[in-house]
Amino acid sequence: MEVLEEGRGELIQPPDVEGFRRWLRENKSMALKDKLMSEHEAVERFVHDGDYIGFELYGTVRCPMSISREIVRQGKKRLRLAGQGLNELDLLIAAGLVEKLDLTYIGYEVYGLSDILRRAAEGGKVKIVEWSNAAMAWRFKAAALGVPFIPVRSMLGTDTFRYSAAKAARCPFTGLKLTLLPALILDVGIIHVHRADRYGNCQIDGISGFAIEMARASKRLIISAEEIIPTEEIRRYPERTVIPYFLVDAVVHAPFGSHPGDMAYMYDRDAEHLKEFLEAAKTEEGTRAYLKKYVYDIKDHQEYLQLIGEERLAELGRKVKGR
Amino acid sequence: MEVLEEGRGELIQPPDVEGFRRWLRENKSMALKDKLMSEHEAVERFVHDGDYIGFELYGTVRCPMSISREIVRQGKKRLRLAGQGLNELDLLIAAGLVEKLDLTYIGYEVYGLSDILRRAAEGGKVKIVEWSNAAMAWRFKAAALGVPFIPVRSMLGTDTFRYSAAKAARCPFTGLKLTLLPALILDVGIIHVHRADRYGNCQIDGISGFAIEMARASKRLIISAEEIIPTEEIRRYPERTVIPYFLVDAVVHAPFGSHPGDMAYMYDRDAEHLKEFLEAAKTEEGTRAYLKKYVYDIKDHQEYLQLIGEERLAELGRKVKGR
Amino acid sequence: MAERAYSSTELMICVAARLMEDGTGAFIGTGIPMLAAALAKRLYAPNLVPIFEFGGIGASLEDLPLGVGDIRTFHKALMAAGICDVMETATRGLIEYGFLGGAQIDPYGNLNSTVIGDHDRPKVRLPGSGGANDVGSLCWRTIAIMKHDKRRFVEKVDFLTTPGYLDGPGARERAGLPAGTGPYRVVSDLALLGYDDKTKRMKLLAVNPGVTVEQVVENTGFELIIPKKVGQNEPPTREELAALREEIDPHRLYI
Amino acid sequence: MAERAYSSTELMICVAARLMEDGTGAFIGTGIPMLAAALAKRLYAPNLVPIFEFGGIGASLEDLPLGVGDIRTFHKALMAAGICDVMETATRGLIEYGFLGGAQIDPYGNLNSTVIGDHDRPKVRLPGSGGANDVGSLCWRTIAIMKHDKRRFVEKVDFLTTPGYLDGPGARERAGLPAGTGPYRVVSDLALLGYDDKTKRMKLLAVNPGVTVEQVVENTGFELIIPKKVGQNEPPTREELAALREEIDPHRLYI
Repeated sequence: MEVLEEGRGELIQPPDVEGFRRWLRENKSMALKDKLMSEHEAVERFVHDGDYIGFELYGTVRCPMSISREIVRQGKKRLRLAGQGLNELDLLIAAGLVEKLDLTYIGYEVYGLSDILRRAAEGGKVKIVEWSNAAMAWRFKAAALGVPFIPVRSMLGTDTFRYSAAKAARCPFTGLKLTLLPALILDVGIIHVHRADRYGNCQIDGISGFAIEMARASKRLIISAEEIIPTEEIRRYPERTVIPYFLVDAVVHAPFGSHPGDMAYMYDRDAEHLKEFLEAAKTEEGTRAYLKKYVYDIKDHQEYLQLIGEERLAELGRKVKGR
Repeated sequence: MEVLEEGRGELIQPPDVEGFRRWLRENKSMALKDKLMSEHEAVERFVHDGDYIGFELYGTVRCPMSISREIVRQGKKRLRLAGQGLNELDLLIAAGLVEKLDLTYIGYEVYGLSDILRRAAEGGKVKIVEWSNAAMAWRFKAAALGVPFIPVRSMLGTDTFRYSAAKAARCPFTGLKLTLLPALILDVGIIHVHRADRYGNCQIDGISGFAIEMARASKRLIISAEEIIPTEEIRRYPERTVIPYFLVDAVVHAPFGSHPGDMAYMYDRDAEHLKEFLEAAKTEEGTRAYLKKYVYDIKDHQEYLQLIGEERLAELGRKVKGR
Repeated sequence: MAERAYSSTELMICVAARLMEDGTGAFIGTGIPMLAAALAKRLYAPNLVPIFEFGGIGASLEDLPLGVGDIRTFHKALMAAGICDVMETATRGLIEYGFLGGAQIDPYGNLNSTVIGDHDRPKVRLPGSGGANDVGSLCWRTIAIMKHDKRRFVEKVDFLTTPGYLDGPGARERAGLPAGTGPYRVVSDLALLGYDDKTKRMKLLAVNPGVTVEQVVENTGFELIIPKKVGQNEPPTREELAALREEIDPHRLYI
Repeated sequence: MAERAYSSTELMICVAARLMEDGTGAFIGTGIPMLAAALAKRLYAPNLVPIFEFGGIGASLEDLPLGVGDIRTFHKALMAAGICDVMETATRGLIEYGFLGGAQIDPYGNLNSTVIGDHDRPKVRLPGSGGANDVGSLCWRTIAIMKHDKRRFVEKVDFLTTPGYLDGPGARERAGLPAGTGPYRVVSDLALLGYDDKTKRMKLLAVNPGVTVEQVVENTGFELIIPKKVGQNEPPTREELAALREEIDPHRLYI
């Protein structure tokens, strides 16, 4: 396959689909095993120093924040991340745990830029390879397809391409020039869902973001769920299962697990808390104090929720519209 | 892109993604327009002689049989078909309307082979290009992705590859040899669903087969639905919309539209009718008589259902298990 | 005496069922594989998960499906997906077993279900690959279920629909197929067969009750590897027959 | 006098809203595009469909979203899909408009939202492409919304995050981007700009109320095409302002 162009960015995680096949065969089982465990156990067992990790969706929308905080608490080091995120990536970067990023976006939309990423990037503390949003999702899709690359029509002609690890080639059927995106196989994928059973069968309400693709692109997969439901409910609506149990290694019960982000039809984002975080993030001291208060001095998600306060959480629940 | 091998089969429908883009821009609208119409109008307006057509799922499972019969009735000619099918393809072949087939399978599973296809193929009356089941679905997926090909790991090393129009090339990231499948863009896609609104937003219960991919691979798209529901219901469960309205050209209300096939949670297949058909299909005379009785002498789907009989239909409804 | 009164279909189902490993997933095609999977789940591999190519995963199999997209392939299932998701799951190596059939099989386990004779003007047109090529390409181990005679066990298939070991050791990998995959067993009405590790050619493993090695050889159209020690398949047990006849296929759709 | 009392943000929203064609789909980003789409739907293009990159299609927009994955991007929507489906819909040419922003824009409408300075040791690190590169690659027509000054309207962007016309006529097609796509308008706080058909360079179309052509030129860091006839953008109408302030953003999240 003749390559016309290639990005100069590092291919942080090479698309070894044959290794992925072998790994899955050796480590996954189709047996229905109870995988319900604490966030502590899930992170201790399935996240390792040096891992390449992905989070879905992103740090104010259906994001596994409780698991993200636990990773910071356990101080997993030299991490490489799929950077389609906000708050969850910022916490890990702020804690000095991140070495490399395949980055598409880190910013707070209506609230502006991310000072934590900005400081780290400007100080040369994290190595960054550029991609577009869709490119990252399609890289997961290629991994889900079990093939080493996927052709797409984004990124061509730009520095986003030149600073990525994509290649460009000509289509042998049409002569069109296409971007070839390398599959992105995660060491660990972490996804927060509305409902899961103890085995890991998952349902999501509203947009699915890139959960479907990322779940299938992960060697190990940690699910946190607002609600643990009986398997009979899963069997009753099998078309609602977006992630099947055999992809999942750990199921963590995490009500308000996306806080300070939102969860469709359940609770709204905590704008006050986000503003508090962004204010703190302006300085290194502020960031350290935020991490101490909301991550290090807290034992687990349960304690975190107590700190936020029942009244506040109930209010977030009232603020969201139902179906 | 260096091609290592290529199938000798004809590329019946070339993957012109640029033409597809232009066509969709000119012919589709995001406006909510009422598309409810009779099967007669839908077929008359959106199916033309010489078209390349795809049906989903396959002729005993959630298949648009009422629309298939209408195509036979209107005698659309020189058709080229995506052949993942059974009964619907057989009717069209038997009526002498089919010129070429991208074929993966045509047979009746537990009931054995298809005599109609067999006669046509052995008599050289239809031209057949070979593919695997997944390959056909992935070809739709490539079209849905809007790219001219998709790399996969099926078909390598076989005559299925050699008699297809696929190519093989080496992955520029890993050196793996891969099959490149050309995108399959349909002139017309025809899909039967459980529920749709008047604009064409569709819900499917149970397996989705290849509906999601095929809907997105179609220039024109005819939907038949067991039930027409208000748009408020669609808006209430937006994650249940598997085909959005703007892909759809016609919505046809067709209760028991999959008969003699089944519809999950609604009615079972009509085994007696299928046996009657297969018995008839053994000879050309039998086939002609079957077509006369169930297609040509019938005005529309309503009349077809009357011929099958209310009692029989109700019985099929009783035979199926609920959730 | 009840043990002797069984059909060759019942025996094939039992032999296939006994091959299944617990905690794995198996692609199930119409017919014997459905019954073998249901039987294995009941007696030998409770955590075997039936996977149907059009999207059904982990169905209860309370009622036997009549086809691979049938309502029963996803009734009370753990997931009702689509064909792409299932086949991509196989591409990623998550599906251990696949059952296959065909009109012809060769010494390397290559299968033909497309045509007898020339492709463009065939003597007999068969249904085509369906999902067979994908199953044969992507699963770790495939099990073929065949009637055993010289017309079916042939030196060279008329059309290579579904890949076995192609033309021998290393050929699958050279063709680009996933490493370490390939034919595992053949369950016929005469015997259970496997493949020689070195040559990848078909090898007799065990004969069915009442069948001699000579009979197997006579009914095979190519040179079969006959090891010094050939096993003997056990007839269906009372338990197997009871499960099959009373629970799995009480209406005798298949048996 | 009420007509004069409006902010430059309100004016930009109105100018953008008036550009929308009915019956089309538009990629909506956070901020002004959300308000422009909501306003267009109310007054000019009732069948404009807001599309959010993480999956929301056809939301009611009763409440303004705060981000592109926000609950409000799919509340009472016609479909809640995922990012791949949405971006593939754009690849197939079904999404007409895309709104874009950035820290820098050049004469060909190329945008930078990645870094100021060197990529590996930047002076300022910006958020990155996000969906901007995809929107700029795949939509038929993109509309950039920018504050107008010389630091932002530059001869050459420090980093080409999102493709405009790249380096001129035919460059997009040579690069492999879909034919016939590209930048359409720039809505700034000073003017409305478009592109010259032949050269694909930015061209002044209309100035905002109270703004002179000279002011626009002074605040642009590259040579702008000034046609003989430059239009005048109408100020927000009473109707527009009422809709914006009372219905669309009553809590003044953005305006």
